[in-house]
Amino acid sequence: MTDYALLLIGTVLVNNFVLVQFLGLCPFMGVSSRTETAIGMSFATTFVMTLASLLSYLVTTYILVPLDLEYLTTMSFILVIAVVVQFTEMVVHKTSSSLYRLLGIFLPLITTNCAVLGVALLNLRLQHNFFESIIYGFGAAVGFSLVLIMFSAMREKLANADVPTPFKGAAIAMITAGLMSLAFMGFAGLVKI
Amino acid sequence: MNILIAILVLGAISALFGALLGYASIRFHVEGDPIVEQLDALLPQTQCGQCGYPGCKPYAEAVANGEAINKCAPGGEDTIKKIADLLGVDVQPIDENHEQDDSSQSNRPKVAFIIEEDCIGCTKCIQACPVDAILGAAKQMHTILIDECTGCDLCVAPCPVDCIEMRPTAETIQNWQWDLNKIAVKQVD
Amino acid sequence: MESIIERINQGKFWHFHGGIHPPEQKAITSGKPIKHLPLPKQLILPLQQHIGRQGDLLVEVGDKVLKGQALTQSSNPMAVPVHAPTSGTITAIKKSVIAHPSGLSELCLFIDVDGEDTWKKREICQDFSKLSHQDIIKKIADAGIAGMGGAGFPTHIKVNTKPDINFLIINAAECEPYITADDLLIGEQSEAIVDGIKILDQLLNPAFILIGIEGNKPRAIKALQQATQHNDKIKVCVLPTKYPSGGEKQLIKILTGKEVNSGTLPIDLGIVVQNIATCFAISDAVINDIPLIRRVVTLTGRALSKPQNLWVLLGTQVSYLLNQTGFFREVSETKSTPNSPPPNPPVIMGGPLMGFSILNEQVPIVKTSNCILAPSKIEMPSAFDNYSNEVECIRCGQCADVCPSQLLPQELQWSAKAKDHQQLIELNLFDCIDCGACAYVCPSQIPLVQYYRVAKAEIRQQQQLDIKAEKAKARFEARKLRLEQEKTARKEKHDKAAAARKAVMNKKSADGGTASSAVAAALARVKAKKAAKSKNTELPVASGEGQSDNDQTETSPVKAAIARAKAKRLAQEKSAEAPVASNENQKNVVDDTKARIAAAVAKAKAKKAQVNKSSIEQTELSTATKQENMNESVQNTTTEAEEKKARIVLAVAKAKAKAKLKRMDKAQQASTTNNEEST
Amino acid sequence: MAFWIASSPHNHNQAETSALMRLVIYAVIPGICAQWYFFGWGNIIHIFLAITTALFCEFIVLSLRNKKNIRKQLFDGSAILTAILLGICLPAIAPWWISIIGAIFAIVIVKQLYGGLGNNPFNPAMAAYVMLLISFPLQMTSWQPPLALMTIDLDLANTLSVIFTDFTKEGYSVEQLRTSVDGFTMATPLDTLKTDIGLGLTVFESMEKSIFGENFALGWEWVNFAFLIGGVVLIAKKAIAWQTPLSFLLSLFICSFIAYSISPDSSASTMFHWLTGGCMLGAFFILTDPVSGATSTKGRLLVGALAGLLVYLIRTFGGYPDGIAFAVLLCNMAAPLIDQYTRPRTYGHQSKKIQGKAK
Repeated sequence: MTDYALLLIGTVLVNNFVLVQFLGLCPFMGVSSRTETAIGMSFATTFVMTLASLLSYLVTTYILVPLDLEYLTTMSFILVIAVVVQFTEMVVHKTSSSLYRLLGIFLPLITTNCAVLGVALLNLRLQHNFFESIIYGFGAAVGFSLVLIMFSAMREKLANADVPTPFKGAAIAMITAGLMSLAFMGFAGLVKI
Repeated sequence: MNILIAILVLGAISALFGALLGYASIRFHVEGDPIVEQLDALLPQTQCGQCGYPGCKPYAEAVANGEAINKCAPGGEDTIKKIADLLGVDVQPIDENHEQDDSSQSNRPKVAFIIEEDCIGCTKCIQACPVDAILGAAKQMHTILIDECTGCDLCVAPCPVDCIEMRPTAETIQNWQWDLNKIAVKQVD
Repeated sequence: MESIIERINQGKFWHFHGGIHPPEQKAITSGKPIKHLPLPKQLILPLQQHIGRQGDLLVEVGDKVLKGQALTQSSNPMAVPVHAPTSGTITAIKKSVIAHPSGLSELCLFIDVDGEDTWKKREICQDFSKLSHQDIIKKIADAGIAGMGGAGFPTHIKVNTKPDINFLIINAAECEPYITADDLLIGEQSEAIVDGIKILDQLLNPAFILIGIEGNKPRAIKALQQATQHNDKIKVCVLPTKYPSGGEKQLIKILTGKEVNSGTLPIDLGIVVQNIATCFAISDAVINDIPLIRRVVTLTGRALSKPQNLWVLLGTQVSYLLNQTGFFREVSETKSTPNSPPPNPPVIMGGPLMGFSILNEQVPIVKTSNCILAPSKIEMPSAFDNYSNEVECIRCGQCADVCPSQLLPQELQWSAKAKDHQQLIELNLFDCIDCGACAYVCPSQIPLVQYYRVAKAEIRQQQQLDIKAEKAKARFEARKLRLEQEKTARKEKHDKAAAARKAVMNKKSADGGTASSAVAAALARVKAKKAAKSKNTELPVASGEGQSDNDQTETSPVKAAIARAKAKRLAQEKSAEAPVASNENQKNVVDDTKARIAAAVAKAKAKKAQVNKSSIEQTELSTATKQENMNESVQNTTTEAEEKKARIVLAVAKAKAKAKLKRMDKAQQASTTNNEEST
Repeated sequence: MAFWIASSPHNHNQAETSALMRLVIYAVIPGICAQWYFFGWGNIIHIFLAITTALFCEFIVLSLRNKKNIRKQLFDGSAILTAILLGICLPAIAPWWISIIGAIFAIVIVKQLYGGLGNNPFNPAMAAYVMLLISFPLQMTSWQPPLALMTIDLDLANTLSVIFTDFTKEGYSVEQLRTSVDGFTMATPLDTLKTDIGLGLTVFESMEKSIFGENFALGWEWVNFAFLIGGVVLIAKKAIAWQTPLSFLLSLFICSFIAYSISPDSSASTMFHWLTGGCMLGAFFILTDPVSGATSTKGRLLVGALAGLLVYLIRTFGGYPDGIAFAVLLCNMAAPLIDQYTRPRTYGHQSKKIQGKAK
């Protein structure tokens, strides 16, 4: 049990996908201009990442490995992720059309979010078992969401700041992300994995 | 043989997922596109047609179908920003062809004004007005319902005797914008 | 409720969040009695001195008026009349600078004072307890009483309310620094004030009457306690001194512990708040039949050599008051740099925290002016700065600590600078009471209140525009529907005509041109004509529908004009030719007469049109302002069923717009009355 | 006669931001004095270097941006305060370029790129410190022992020499300087304790070492105490909000108390946590930075508590001996979000529902 808790903390804070492993930067920059959108994106990504890591574990363990088809891993993972994203998109469209509009292109782009594929592949490489895979996927998503939401709140304030013209917009957002990354290095060594 | 298995497996997985998605698309089917209504609500409803569409609603429909968002001159930057927010696209500067000439120093909204001595009662402006804000009949002098006028400019061109002008509305204590600097300037003179 | 009274009896009160303790400076004027001034030479009376609408004029230039004579009247309940403060002659009715921060001009009556101060006929009422509610309310309304604390809400509306009132709160807090007008009024007129309160008691019949007064006015408190000692219902509540405890909402919170919900009025809690000076005006009006024509104004500040409270007639110009109290313009020292003019001294109407600086000395005193403050540079340096000392906000949060509405001023200014209206509304900008506490404490010296005011004005304007857009949309849709219907109607007509023609043709070809066919053809033609005619008559003249049908007639003025022009040109040509070609005289004469006849005919035609036009135009204009008429005319063109549909569409749109307008009005009303602040 | 038009309120309490900053600078002086007394001239030299660099950078940026009234902005005290805080945090015998790079980073990138005073989301001094710690771990951890434990006399001239040339006048290196009387290379008490616990020693055994002095940490305890006094003065003068330091110290106290009562052998005492490292400095001078912190009362309490927890976690489990700087940055990150969800209830608004960004 402690192991799982540590794994979760480790994934959320110490090896944060965005700020430490630098995965999933595209949506991190893209949908962080408003908190509302960021929260929506967080939920969608959490759902996708957890489900994708679970499904990809199942696909690997019960289909690819027994059939000796490991070389199809990436391909099948992409398939899995694409399906989960498509599914999520439909659900979001049905349940909240305003969120669907706000997320816009970024919702289908979760498919190409490297964090999602990263989770699936890292699960494989770190030889996580079924529960560990789920926790790892969930933790990565929670870490992503945490950082994304905090970042969006900061950016909302930054939107009105007197930033020098050349640094307006994405530039200052990148600098902010860099400073956040600095801060997250404080968690280094917190959990030894 | 291996290849065959691989193809079969991938095919099976794909078929499974495809079926799942197919079911989902029926289960979570969404009717219609409410975006037009939302867009329409953002537009200033002057019905001026400066965007090249016969009114605000048609333009909203066009935008929803991919028309450029920067063609609404009366709405200006503000409206463009709101539309961009709604659609999640970048803000564009207002289209030059649709820009309003802001040569007059006053930023107060304008309404049409009929110079009554000159009006010959031709009703041409009445036909042009998109919101029925001009009152009058053939051979009768026309008048503007100031409260209803959207300042769209459409009645100016058709007038054969050029008796319609766009005039800024008067500043009153009700609509005063707390511009203290302006007073200070006025007072130094 | 008993527990509230219990607490009050024990001298315990609630607290509101925040508040500040600026230097009081009340001692400048509190020691001296209220002085009566000689009559000024001229009075300027703005027609509107309160929130609501201005009344219709009852007088004209040149009229002699008597003291206390009503000068305006209106059937609109939100309008209160103004009265002549003394006898004299109306010399002008024109726009003049009024007491408003904008320094804009509004319609004012100019009265030349004759110095005789002749009263109109008055009916003094000895025993007001015999008067009916309606009589009292009428007296209050006719006396032109509007809240004298700040916002100037018509009093007769406030007191004409549903029966179960828990608390009548009399606001005597006067929390703004410098102002002592209420303080001295209470000290000198406590009996009359208590009479006024009794009148209100009779009207409203509240469970309790609480007089809220700050502890820094010992003499006024004593006078009130003496005057109310035989009345158990009235409780004099001595409050700790803190700005802005005189704000309506804040006072309610202090005295009763209740909060007025945002967007609602105190009356919803069963509470009515009246200013103490208003109570005096009520007693004056009901008992002595003196309309609201004078008030106590505090003339104070270190730039005055004789600061004092004065009885001032409404309409007195500030210059007169400043002269009476020895205003001296401070000589600006070395400060005047070449690019900035020497700073003019500020003169503030109202207190230092919520008052506004006036544009020039012509500004008249109105019903809501309680103080004229002329500070010296030493006591109020920030009022003299002609540049802003504003630096960036460091989010120290001191503003949030003092905000009596518990807003977040620092976030508000951040959003106000970014013009993020959505966010401003979410941060409850409209609960701001403009008290100025945040700007008073701001170490970055940001004019926070100014930012909020601008933002509020912008948001209000935006809301107006939204309503207008909604209306425009409805009208546009209605117009589209109408045009559509006209089009189908025309098409139908054409089809019918075509069918008839076809039928005739068919018959003709079949019968080989018999007489009956000719008759049928004629009949058909008549029918078609009739249809066209009825269509025409159906079209009213009001708005320009069916112009295409009327094209023929419409163009006649143009034709006339063209004819006239032609005739003119002909005549000109003629006169130019005349001396040269004498042999053509004969012919020319013929031409001349022809042209002259044509011109005359054209002129006559034009004249006829003119007369016609103007007569119809008059009937037109009277109805023009009513949108309903417009709609009716629109509906006339449609057939029964469609008419119904269009009417429904229109009605829905109208109702929507109206509802929104109403909501806005209400909110605005609420916010303005809440801003009423007794000081 | 026309009058001057101004917006109400016409009166002002005449407070100024620069006065506020000056007060904070005065309040930090006792701490600097204590530092000087126990650790020598090093920090004062670094403070001086950092101030010069900071003012220079600020001037350059403001000129480049064509700001009006540069003089006023330059001396509003904010840049000087940032430089002082950075100088205090640095190891006394770190090389000169450390404070210069730190000051440049703090002023140019963390402060001015965001638009200058009032706009920066991160505390400039702490961001610079973290940047230095990550980029130059060796220099940033070369702490000297308190003067009392040093074998070499570290006077002003020697300190200058070490900072600018890496060697004393006599030719001792930084490494040699760091060797104490009993022959060990010294680290901060927090560092020592962490290493010892890692080696399996109990807290009591570790605390025997000379660096801990008689109470908690030789020198450090007095430095912290001096900062505490300065902070209390600031709170009394209402220059800083009391909520953040209080909740921070309480949170740190509670965390360490729980750990201490569970296993006293492997956890330092609560007082040790309070009086070592940059605890008091962080509590009263850095976390209270209003620009990058939360603004509402509840928000401040929350930020303080979060910082306390983070400091404890990083000190006890993390890879760095002291976590103040990281905790501050992490709290800066969370502050806007916390602000959004801790807005106070406005007068006349009944429900205390969270006023998020719901449209």
